[in-house]
Amino acid sequence: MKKAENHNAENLLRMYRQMVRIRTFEDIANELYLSAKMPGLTHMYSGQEAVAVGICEALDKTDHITSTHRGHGHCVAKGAEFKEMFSELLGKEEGYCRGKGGSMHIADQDNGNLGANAIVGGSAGIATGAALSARRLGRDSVTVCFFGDGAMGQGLLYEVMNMAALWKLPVIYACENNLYGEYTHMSEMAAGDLKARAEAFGIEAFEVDGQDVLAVNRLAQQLVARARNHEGPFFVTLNTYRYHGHHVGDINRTYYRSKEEEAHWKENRDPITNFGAWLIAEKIAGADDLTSVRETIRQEADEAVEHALGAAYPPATDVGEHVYAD
Amino acid sequence: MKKAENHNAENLLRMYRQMVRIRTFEDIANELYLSAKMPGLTHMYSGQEAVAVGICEALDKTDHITSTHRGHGHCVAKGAEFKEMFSELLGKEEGYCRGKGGSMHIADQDNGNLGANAIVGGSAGIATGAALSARRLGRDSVTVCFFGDGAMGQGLLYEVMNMAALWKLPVIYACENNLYGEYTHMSEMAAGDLKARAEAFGIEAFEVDGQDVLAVNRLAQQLVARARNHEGPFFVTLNTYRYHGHHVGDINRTYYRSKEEEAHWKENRDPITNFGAWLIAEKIAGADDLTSVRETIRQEADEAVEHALGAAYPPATDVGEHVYAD
Amino acid sequence: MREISLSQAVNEAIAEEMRRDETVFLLGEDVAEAGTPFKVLSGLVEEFGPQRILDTPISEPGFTGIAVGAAMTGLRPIVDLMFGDFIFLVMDQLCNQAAKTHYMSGGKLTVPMVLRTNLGATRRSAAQHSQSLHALVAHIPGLKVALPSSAYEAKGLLKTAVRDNNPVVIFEDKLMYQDKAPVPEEEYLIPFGQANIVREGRDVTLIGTSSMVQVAEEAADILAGQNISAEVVDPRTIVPLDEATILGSVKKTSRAVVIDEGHQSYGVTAEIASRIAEKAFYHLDAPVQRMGAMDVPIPFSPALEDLTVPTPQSVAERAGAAVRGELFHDA
Amino acid sequence: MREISLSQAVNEAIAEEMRRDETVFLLGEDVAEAGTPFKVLSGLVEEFGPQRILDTPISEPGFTGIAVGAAMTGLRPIVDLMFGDFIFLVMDQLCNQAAKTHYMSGGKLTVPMVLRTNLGATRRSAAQHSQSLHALVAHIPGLKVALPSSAYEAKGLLKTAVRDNNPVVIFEDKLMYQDKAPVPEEEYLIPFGQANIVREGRDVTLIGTSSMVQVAEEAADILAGQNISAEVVDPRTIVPLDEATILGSVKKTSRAVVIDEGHQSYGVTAEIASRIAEKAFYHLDAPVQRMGAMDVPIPFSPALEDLTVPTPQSVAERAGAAVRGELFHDA
Ligand SMILES: Cc1ncc(C[n+]2csc(CCOP(=O)(O)OP(=O)(O)O)c2C)c(N)n1
Ligand SMILES: Cc1ncc(C[n+]2csc(CCOP(=O)(O)OP(=O)(O)O)c2C)c(N)n1
Ligand SMILES: [Mg+2]
Ligand SMILES: [Mg+2]
Repeated sequence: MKKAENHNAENLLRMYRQMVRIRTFEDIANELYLSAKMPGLTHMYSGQEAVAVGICEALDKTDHITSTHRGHGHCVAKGAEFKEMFSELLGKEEGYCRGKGGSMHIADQDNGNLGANAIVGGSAGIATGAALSARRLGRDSVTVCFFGDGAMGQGLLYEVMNMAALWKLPVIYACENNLYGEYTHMSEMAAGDLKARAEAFGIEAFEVDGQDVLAVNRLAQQLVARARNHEGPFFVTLNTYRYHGHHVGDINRTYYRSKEEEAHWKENRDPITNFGAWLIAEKIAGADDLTSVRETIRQEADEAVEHALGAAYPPATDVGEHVYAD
Repeated sequence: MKKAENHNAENLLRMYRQMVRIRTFEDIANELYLSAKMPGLTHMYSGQEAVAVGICEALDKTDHITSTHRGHGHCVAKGAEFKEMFSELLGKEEGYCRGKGGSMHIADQDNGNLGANAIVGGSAGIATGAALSARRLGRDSVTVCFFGDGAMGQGLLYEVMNMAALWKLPVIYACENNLYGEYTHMSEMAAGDLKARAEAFGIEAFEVDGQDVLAVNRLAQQLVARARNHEGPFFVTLNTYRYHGHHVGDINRTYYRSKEEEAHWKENRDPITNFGAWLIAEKIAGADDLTSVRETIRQEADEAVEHALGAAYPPATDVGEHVYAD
Repeated sequence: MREISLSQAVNEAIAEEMRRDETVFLLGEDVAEAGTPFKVLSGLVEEFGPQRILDTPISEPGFTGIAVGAAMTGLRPIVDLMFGDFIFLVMDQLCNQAAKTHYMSGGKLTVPMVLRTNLGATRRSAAQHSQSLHALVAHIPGLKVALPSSAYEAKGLLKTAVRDNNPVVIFEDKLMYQDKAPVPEEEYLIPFGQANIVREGRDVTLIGTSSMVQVAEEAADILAGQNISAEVVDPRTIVPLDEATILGSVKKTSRAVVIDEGHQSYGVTAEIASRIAEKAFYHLDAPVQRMGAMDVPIPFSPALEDLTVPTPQSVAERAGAAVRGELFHDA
Repeated sequence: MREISLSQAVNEAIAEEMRRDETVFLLGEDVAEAGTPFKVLSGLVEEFGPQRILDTPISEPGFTGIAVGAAMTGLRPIVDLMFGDFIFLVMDQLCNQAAKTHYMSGGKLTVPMVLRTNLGATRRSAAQHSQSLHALVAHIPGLKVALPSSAYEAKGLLKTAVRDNNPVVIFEDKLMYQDKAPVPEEEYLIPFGQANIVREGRDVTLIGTSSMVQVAEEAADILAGQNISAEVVDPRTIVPLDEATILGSVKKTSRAVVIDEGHQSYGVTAEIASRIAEKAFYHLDAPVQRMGAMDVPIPFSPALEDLTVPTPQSVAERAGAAVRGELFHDA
């Protein structure tokens, strides 16, 4: 692992903390599902933390992101709080969307998160439009569009990449290649080369190890700066892996991927473990410091979920509210 | 110009004749419009004849094509008759589609033409599906999907090219780059490189002079043979030009393209003139022979349009027929 | 008779039709080894192989378009659209292409394809995975639309759909996949355009579609306890619509409630109610009642979602009011 | 008062709103130099520049999606969709994204965008360029739907649409672009959800939308010659729908004919007719009549196309029959 010039103890530790916050959030969300306390299903981000954190740590609060069905990680990384997130997952009024959106539509406008999306690839236009706003309104903000390898199947993406390239928009298309779309390996879903697809539209494209938060963050810093400087758009493939099933209910996975493969990623490629080891080796933190970071976060998360479990559902009158804005 | 090994006087003259038939058909269609005898509008293929003819002459009757809003050329080249075509353009019962389709939906199933399409890019799926049928039913037929440079803006195309590549389907995507989509130059509509877009999906791609019927036909013969041999799919950019406006009513065009540009193509790059000159130079035909080809075709066309003008409209009862097949 | 789940019924229908006709094949996302997220298709790829149970990329417009072309050239595709909400993505291929090809070609080309998808809320799946969008396709001439209300219906209607020479959209109720019903071992088909009188009654007709047939039946039970005899009619297909059976029932009972899980406004209840109000005008003792889903995006929160769809209680209440002559409106 | 064409009225509305509000911009195919194939936007790019009158590639889903994102982040896009038939291509972005964002976010995000498109047959443009598809979007909560019936209406409704904080779909009648009507020089807005009583009458209410308002007026002329006094009501917006004005009129006349150019089945006439039949039930002297376009893809041949849409004659006939009490149905 290699740090960037502007990396210091403070921002390095913040990256560690943010990755742990995501993992902790997901662990608890999974427990909520397994104990039948959560309505519906949800998609875990565990294993992919370095992607969301490496990128979002290169963004300002006023920069935008769009997210996916697997969106908790992006939401945390862009600055969201546990209490409002758990409340949303449980359909409570205190949630970021008053419980109306749930896991697949969680949005946090104040921190620039334009929302998760339950349509695969469905946010590609939204992200590109946000970049158009920035350009037209003379803001220097950048938008990152997160999506999975599976979303490369959606034609919409190519339409908007073409326009982003024609109009030189400050948008970064971040393709999280976790090797699978639901229960199918990406090699069965994508012909040719992912990066080349963006390049064919005149977009500069990159590939990076999505398990290495420093590598992701270094690249993100460069691209964000260049996008602010009107050199965008960009496309990045981030190679990563999801630890859980496609959703929390996807327990028996051996028919589409081996236990050995899963074990390999978890044991050798874990972004938090490896970054933690690096922090210790580089003497930026001691093992105890990191343990205490993890414990503090777990405690915060436990308190937040406790609160959310006890919080009120929205009142019945809410059902007809917010169909139309005033 | 350079002929292929299997080119002989007969098939060379047939190519000439087919190009003249298209041009003549379009000249008359334009006259019908200008004399207010044709309902609605239509899009002229004049100038692009070498594309349709060069490709369709490499196909068998049982091979399929899908066509576009600018579809008369493909229809003639794939074997259609003037009488049924003019009848269709005039909304008569004797038309290929009983007058229900008109210019933008003309189809000629018996000759393998699955139809023009008024949705730009709308036939990309249909062509790919026809290729899937061939593969699944063990037919060795090939499908050619004709579309314009403008259709490269439609995401559908990328979705189906990906599947065609994954499944190795016998389909050839033929992009007729006539430089404009309606009133906009393709450089304002397409970032990057057209050919590279297909290559990024793992599809072998080619570029050819669309004004040279021999070059088009040579390439088409190769690709059709290879597609029959399970080596497809393929993508071809054919550089060409449309002589008329986007449609017959598009008369004042100087705001989007210069008179000089139009004159250049018509005077120096005309596919029929140049091929005629080559036939004479190569002593395959005399100037008189070619004149007589043109006159005979004009006469046939005049008779056909006369017939169509006098033919009956479909009866009122037809309006409710064919909504559903039995 | 043996009982099987709606999921099994669909699976059997597809397997039987694929055995009968070599040209039938199925394509969609995660349909092969995974057998769809609802496990409806489990086992089919083992019998028919990956060429006939064809996994696609996540490209709904693309694979629907491919199905249209395949249908025009000799195959009979069944498109598996994982959620009914994704129908918005395929509308052009379905409505501009598949629906119109036969007509535009003057009857020369046909598009014998089936698009299988689903509908139904209260699964806590939020606004983009809970819609019941059958009204949209019912509005487009050239498409047929089937709405099975049980395992028995699902099997018979799907088999008919596969044999139809037109594009058929069939919406399964995703909350009913595990619900069992008696389904004969012997082959049967359910013809399109023939409504089913699920239960006879005298005082009021409850016309329910898909998921709402069960709701109507439970409402009828409640009403029976109030000495009100409700007839329950399931149209089975909304295109073609069996107007005669519906009108026959309403002319007998003089009152009607139409119940459907699509949004109420500009939805299915409007079509059926307005046909009744027009064509049984002189027989009606009370205004026809429409009960659709609320005109709101489906909310995630269970506390809100359950409020959006008709329930046996709300249907019984409305039907009871109609029978008791309590449905006056302002002058 | 000066008279201008519907095309000019739209042009003025956009220019005025763009002058008033820097955040308003327009995007679509061939909207700049070409000013659209209908020449509706001529001159705008000269005043506002190519950044605010933005030519796009032929990518309807893409540029509609971009508009949604732009609307969520501070701009007010007007999407120009060249033909109403292409709405099938943008349904996902319009109905799954734009329509639901405000609700799904619990009111945090708004999508103030306008999608301008058109409707109308009899232009000899065949099945994929002649549809009137407004019923589809009217079914989706979160969208508003406006149907201007003249140059005056087009200008006032479009200006209101641009200022609305929700996604609004506005359908212009493409056959009326050159039709002139009096339009004041001074600025005006037409509020949504307020129907217009175009002409007062006693015996029957003709509710017409968009292109059918003119047809209804001509039918009223014919009826006047038969001593039948018809009231003509133009709902102007079908979402929100001004039920009160419609019901008020029908309660006065006791008879109603609903006329709309969309396909009849599962279309707009069903919604309006069924609301009348339910909520003016005790006032009706005849069954509410629905007149939509035929349930067929629009044929190209002029000999067939003209048969598919309601005409002044056919409307007058149906309304006359209602007034004369000739609309009996079989027992
Ligand atoms: C348009 C659309 N098609 C299908 C689905 C069902 N679906 C949800 S997630 C998913 C897989 C997405 O794969 P990928 O983009 O790689 O994201 P990942 O789940 O791996 O994070 C699918 C097919 C959907 N939500 N939207
Ligand atoms: C989906 C769709 N969008 C827009 C149009 C309107 N339109 C018709 S032809 C055309 C230009 C097509 O350009 P190209 O594909 O290059 O074909 P060409 O006209 O040059 O032959 C456009 C925009 C359409 N018919 N369909
Ligand atoms: Mg993935
Ligand atoms: Mg072109």
